[in-house]
Amino acid sequence: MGIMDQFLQQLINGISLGSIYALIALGYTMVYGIIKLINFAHGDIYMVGAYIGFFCITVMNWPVLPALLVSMLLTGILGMLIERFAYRPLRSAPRISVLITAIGVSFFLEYTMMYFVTPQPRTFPSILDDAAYHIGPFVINNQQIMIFAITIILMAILTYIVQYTKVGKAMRAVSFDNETAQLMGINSNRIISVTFGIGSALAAAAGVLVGIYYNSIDPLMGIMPGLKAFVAAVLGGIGILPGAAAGGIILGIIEALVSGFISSTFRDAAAFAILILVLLFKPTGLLGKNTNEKV
Amino acid sequence: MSVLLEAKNVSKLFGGLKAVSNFNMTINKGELVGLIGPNGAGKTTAFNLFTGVYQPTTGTISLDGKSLLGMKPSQITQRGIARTFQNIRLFSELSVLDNVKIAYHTHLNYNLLEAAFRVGRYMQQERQVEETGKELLKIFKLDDKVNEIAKNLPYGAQRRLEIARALATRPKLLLLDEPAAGMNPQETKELMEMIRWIKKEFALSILLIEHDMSLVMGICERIYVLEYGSIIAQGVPDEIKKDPEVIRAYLGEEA
Amino acid sequence: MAIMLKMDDVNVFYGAIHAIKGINLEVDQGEIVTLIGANGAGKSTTLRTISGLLKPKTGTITFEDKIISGQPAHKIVEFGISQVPEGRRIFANMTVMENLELGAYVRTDKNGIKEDLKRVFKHFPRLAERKKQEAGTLSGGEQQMLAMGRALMSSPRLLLLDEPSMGLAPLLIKEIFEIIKDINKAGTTILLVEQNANMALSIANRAYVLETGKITLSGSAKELSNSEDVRKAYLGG
Amino acid sequence: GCGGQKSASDANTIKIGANFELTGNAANYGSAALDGLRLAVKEVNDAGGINGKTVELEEVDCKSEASEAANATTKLVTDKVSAIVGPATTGDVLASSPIVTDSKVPLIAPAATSPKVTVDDSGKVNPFIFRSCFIDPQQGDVMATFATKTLKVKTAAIYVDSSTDYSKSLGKVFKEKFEAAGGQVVDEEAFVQKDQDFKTTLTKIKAANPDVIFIPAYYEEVGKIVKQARELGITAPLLGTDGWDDNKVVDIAGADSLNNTFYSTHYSDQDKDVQNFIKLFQTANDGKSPNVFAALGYDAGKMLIEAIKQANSSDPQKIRDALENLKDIQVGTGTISMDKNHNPIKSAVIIEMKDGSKVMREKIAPES
Amino acid sequence: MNSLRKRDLKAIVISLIVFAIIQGLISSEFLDPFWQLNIIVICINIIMSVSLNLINGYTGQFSLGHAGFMAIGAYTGAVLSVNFHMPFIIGLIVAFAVAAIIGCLIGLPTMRLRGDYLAIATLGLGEIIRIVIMNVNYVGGAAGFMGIPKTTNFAWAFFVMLFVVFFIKNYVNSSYGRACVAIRENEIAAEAMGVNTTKYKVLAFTIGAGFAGVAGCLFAHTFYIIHPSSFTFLASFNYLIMIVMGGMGSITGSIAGAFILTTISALLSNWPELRMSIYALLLIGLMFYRPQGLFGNIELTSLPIFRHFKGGK
Ligand SMILES: Nc1ncnc2c1ncn2[C@@H]1O[C@H](COP(=O)(O)OP(=O)(O)OP(=O)(O)O)[C@@H](O)[C@H]1O
Ligand SMILES: Nc1ncnc2c1ncn2[C@@H]1O[C@H](COP(=O)(O)OP(=O)(O)OP(=O)(O)O)[C@@H](O)[C@H]1O
Ligand SMILES: CC(C)C[C@H](N)C(=O)O
Ligand SMILES: [Mg+2]
Ligand SMILES: [Mg+2]
Repeated sequence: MGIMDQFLQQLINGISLGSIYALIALGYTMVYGIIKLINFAHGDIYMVGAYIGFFCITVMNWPVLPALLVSMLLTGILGMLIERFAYRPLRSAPRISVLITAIGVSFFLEYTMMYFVTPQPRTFPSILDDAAYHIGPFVINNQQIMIFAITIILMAILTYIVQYTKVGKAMRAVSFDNETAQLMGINSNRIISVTFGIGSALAAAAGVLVGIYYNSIDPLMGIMPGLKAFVAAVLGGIGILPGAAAGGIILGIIEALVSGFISSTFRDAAAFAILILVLLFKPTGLLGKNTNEKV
Repeated sequence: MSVLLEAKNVSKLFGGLKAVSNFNMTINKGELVGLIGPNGAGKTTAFNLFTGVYQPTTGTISLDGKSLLGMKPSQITQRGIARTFQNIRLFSELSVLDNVKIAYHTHLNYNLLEAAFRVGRYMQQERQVEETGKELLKIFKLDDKVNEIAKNLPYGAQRRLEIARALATRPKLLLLDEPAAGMNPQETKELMEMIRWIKKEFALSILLIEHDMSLVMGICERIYVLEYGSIIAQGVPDEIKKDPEVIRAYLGEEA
Repeated sequence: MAIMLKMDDVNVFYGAIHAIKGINLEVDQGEIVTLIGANGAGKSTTLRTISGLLKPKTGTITFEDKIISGQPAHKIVEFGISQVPEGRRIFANMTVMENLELGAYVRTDKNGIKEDLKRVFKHFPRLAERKKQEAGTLSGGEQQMLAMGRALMSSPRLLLLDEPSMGLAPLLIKEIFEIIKDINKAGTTILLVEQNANMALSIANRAYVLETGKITLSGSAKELSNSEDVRKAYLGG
Repeated sequence: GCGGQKSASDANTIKIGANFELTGNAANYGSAALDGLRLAVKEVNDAGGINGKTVELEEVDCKSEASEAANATTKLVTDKVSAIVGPATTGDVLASSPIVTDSKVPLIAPAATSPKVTVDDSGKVNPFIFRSCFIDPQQGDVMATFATKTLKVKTAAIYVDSSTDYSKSLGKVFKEKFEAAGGQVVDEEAFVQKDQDFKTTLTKIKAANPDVIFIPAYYEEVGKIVKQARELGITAPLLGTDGWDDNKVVDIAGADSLNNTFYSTHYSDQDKDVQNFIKLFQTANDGKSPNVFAALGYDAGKMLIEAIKQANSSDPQKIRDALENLKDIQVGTGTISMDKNHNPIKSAVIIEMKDGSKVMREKIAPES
Repeated sequence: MNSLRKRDLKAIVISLIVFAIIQGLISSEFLDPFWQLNIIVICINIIMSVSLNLINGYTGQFSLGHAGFMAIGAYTGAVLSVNFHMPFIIGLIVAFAVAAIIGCLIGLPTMRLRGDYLAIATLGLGEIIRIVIMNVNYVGGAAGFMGIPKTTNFAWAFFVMLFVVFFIKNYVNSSYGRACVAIRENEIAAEAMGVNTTKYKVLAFTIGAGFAGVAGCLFAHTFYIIHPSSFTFLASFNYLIMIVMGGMGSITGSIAGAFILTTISALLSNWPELRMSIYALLLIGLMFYRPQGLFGNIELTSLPIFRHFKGGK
């Protein structure tokens, strides 16, 4: 493999990794957009999604698609419940306390899950035949294609919802100014709830896909991807949907190239370094608008 | 009369928008000058240029003959310009006294170790700040509220505190951005008296932005009128009131 | 004339702060009623309570014979009350058109919405010119017009206006007050809160004076503008 | 908790600490070794104990983390155990070692293979640390020799887990031996525990086109690496070490991917020396078969019991002295003696994976 | 004004009494080693939370990378004792200096960022520090640094903590501290008052980082071993939780937060499987009960009962 071939192969690797970050980041960004909460529990919601998918596939013996949908549905409901019981009571509290609550929820999901399923990693069965397509010197397998495709589809649906539907406009209104949105007759609690539901369902999709792709899941699996997804969201400009998707993919590619051409042990450091560099030059992320406070 | 502040050919662009263009203004020592104009004319932007919040795209600004270009707001404050804000910006969780104490910041010079171990100049300077601060608050009838949290003050008192705080930096020039906004006519009248008195008592120059014509016409010695970033008129209140351009752009008929 | 809105011994608290202390207030169908008072008297609080953004601790608010106190804000819009909040609070990152559409959020009658959009553009021709512009880039006066237009899009029977003249240049203030009169003439009842008491009294039918959370005076706008106390305290003369 | 002065070994019992990875990354090793140790203790207690005293195990979990291992060891010495068995992995043992050294309690590491465990960098033998397994230079050598002599390869890539001393030191040994035997190391890469994605690095390794890839690591990562390597179309033989010897590897990687992989380990279950132990273990565990680490745990238990018997005391210092002088004792994997570096002399085997099952390729006796 | 110093003096006397009592409990073995260790950990956590509070609570700069500076101090201290055989006190001082210098270098560019962007940037920097350490074989890399002498005892931990608390307390009650608080309250107005906001933000960040380094050095000499995984962003969260729990902008709050959370954690170790779940529920519960933290931004010592202690106003 020449350096160019290697580069392209790493690009393929990076895009599939990045698609997963993007899926998680979409939910992160939605939730952040609407209540300005860095929902640190989002990575753990992704983990729960993976376990639900695992249960459907191994215990119920369902095929992938129904397992994916059921996991998205149940995890979406879980997200709404978390919002209802953990975050809503703190709506008027200082933001930092909500953040701490989110950390609390994160611990709770991780360790309660651990209590029930043990901390040991579970092995996802190989359900898709992992047929690999050799195109010249490159290899792409089914799972990579599927992850990428699902990410793009979900992302398109989401953009449509937010930009063009009534619910989407309501989301943007609540996100900009919750109180005034209520004055428009928008039931902002319901909108926030829906947002959590959608965001969590996306995370669940990512969870199931990761389970299939890496075929191993464990109760702490959400911590790092959750953080990376958050980084991706900020990189793209937090609160902006295409930003999250772009941020995720870019992050995946950076990681792949750094491990491919420098060293994988510096992969995460490079991801953070790029983030910081971007922020120093563009303090609100790649697609973010510079909203300097007007004096 | 000697010139205190001088702005020459100042322009400020935001992207494609020319918020201030070819702006010229002089303020003499001891003068009280008004700056009026339609919404979005660039009045607040002019203040921001004078105080270093923005840097002019072109042109020069000088205080006492020395250029202010390239300076940070904190440095300009040290040079002698203080301001209030269109939307009140108090240190809202702090006590009234602490708000004022912070304004003495540039006049304290004990070092970090003296502070950490409470030795040397620390004790004496802290005592002095406390006393001067309380005196100043007394002047603004806030002495009964020194320990109150700023955000709990009534709106009018907040405006007064903001002015007191600006004065505590010991400025030569005070910039007031819509001090009467949100006040009813009676409150505005009282404010007018206070501004007059401050100018005399502290022997400083004042530049103020205001939409309330009773205040502007009542106390300003000279007035500049801005529209779309450019000065369309300047003069004493009586001239301005009658200026057809000003009536068209800002005051409206039967002003 | 029929009583449209009635506040009955309403008390509102911010935590421990007793902001509204037993207010009784009425607005009749078709009127312009204005609420004047010093800074912090509780004018905005009163409007926010009517809109459901705040819950009264005790007391009831009735609108067209229905008790609305205790209902969430989004429900109250459906009843036919719309508020133009203090400081405009338009959705700055959306276009003028999107702002107006959000105003009609609770409605489903497509034709009615179209009608009202026309009506808004008639009151505010400048908004029609700028449909596609991002609202945050409008001038102060235009933003105020948008906020009012947006409130009208829900086709309210009662419009609450909180300091529509704040921060506006004298020319614009005149314009805005003209429009308020027009809107009222077209059939919308108005409860107006203003610092600019002279102007407010000049267009209102009746007025209430609010002092530190209590109503201290009420009467026809004419009476109040002639009252010595009111002139001293609020009108600057 | 507060006032945790639990009774030390008293007149009727001898308390032994069992500090193992029961959760975390290396949990399978730790739990297996503990099963083996329990069996040894049960045996001696069923036989009436040691000189009438029953052996009591105090079990703690070191969570596969060095700092937790240190905490757990501190707890055991605070509770005044006579000796400690475990943890299983090198890193966790190294973290425990200053504590037992300070409090003068002997520790037997059943499976920690790094030489550093018993002998420090300056060549000094740690008086309180012993082990019941072979050491890494031996298995590194075995695999390098296997690669050059048996597989007859010329080039290799080395892919280590830089978060374990075990993996790092094996990588080093293999490189030395492989190069000494005329091979060439064309790429050296590292990962850290809990990584999920290895494809990027494997792509890089693939580009270097080595004849074999040496991956000294623990089961969780081994499984993922093997799987992802095969997905990328890497067909070269993959070589490993005793960390591979867990069924989880098969679960994760799948039997197909594991074809054409070879690793060194402590014994093969086809080996006749261990048949006796296997039966014992199966009887005690409802027919469940042991793995090598259970055997090593059992061996450690046997060694300790023998030492206590010889010392005829529950005094840590005396047990230590006895451990140092163990000779020709019968344990689960054969007969062993302690050498001057506190290492027993044991042979190694090479296993080839064929469609998910283990096939013994070679058994290499230690050169002594 | 002399009453200010008198107050300090009284506080020091009280602290000495507290020290004597706890030291007595330790010497008499009334406290078992588990709790002895936890008391040291409490002191270390107090240093961490009070120093983080200077950055987050007083200056209002949302930092999530505090554990990174702790790591720098820990590794600096460990290298000095293990490889250079330096006395402990030198280790503490150098740990402070190195962490502070790195804090300053990091602070200069990043303090331009605001709010959540700053939070993620500092989190990232903390992780970068950790990952760099993981790749330095000289200090054991990802496998950890072992064989550090256990020098930290209760006396060291307590007196270093006392020093840090007094330093920061006096700092925030000076014009330096007022500048910080002004920045937190309104950065634009602070600039307008002549406060060089960049300078004070970086200064607070530097001092906070330096003391985190000191805490790290104490930490390294408590457990024989340090490991990059002890300094992840989750550790930074932990310190953040402490200051939020105690009340941002209250030193006594930070002390209480560190004390309470460390103690709860220790007590819960009796239920290892459910420990973190219970901890999480307690956390959420406390936030519901007091979203502004136990003390808000009020100092315990300014409550009426304590007034006469301090010699009145
Ligand atoms: N930071 C900024 N970025 C972009 N545009 C700006 C910025 N600050 C001001 N502007 C624009 O510059 C123009 C002048 O604004 P400025 O605030 O100076 O008006 P003003 O005269 O003070 O108006 P008002 O009386 O309403 O306060 C406006 O069009 C405003 O939108
Ligand atoms: N969110 C809040 N929390 C606590 N107190 C509040 C809050 N909002 C308003 N208040 C207090 O309630 C009282 C009434 O405030 P309100 O905003 O209703 O006054 P207003 O009459 O509208 O004044 P203005 O002319 O300044 O708009 C004031 O004392 C104010 O300080
Ligand atoms: C359990 C074994 C795989 C442990 C390994 N031999 C080590 O030294 O770390
Ligand atoms: Mg302005
Ligand atoms: Mg109001």
